[in-house]
Amino acid sequence: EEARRRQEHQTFLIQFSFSLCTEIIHEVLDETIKETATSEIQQAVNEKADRVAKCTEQVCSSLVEETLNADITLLVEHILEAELQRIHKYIK
Amino acid sequence: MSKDSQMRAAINQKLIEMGERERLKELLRAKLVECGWKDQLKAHCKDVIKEKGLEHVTVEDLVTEVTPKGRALVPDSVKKELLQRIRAFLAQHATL
Amino acid sequence: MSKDSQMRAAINQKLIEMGERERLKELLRAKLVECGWKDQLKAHCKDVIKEKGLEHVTVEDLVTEVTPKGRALVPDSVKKELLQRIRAFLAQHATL
Repeated sequence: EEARRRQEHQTFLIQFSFSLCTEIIHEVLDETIKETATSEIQQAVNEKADRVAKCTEQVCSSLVEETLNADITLLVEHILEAELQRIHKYIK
Repeated sequence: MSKDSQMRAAINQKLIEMGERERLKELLRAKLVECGWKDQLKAHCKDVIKEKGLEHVTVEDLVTEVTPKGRALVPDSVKKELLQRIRAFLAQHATL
Repeated sequence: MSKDSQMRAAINQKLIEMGERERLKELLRAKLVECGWKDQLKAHCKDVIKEKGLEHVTVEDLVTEVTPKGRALVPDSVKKELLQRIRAFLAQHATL
């Protein structure tokens, strides 16, 4: 009877060990997967926000640059034209 | 309550009381980092986000998507080591 | 195409599509007049012409000569206002 009881207990412990092992693995995996998914999404959101901010600044700079280049050329042309006319008038 | 469930409840209680359950979880977390599982999981998350587009993925979607692979990627050696440690604890506390 | 150039292209596309890019340029021009940039630059051009002599100055020379100062003279507040306006526009109109 004692041997039978001991055998039963051993079988119980083996089963218990397996089920506890599976339970702990699932628990840790679920927690870790949730944490990782949350932090990866957050990281992707932050990276995107940084990229949008950086690219917006670059677009703004190129817009300023483009406008300045065009306007400076125009301004220079007008001034040179006006100066030339002034000189012509003076010579005449 | 059957004898088995009584025993199960008693051992679980003891595992928690002695802090062993938390230690087992900590051990597993450390092993998952050590064996590269966590890096693989991160990479898989990044792939899914890239593939679906950030604006089309919620945390829940991502969890659902990566869980099967996450489970499959746990090395047998890690599972065995955990099981070994559980058995050793139970053997050491034979009165349980 | 890199992610950055894709993003810049998407922002530009949105600005052009809705006519905002032209409006922003107009706004910038108005601000440059308002803050005295145009007058300062005109005076600088005249100084250069006076210094070098009209007969020795071409449009290209003068543009090359005055552009650095022209850039430097744009007040930070004007650049900031423009950037703010682009940000507000994107927040309102674009899913990037």
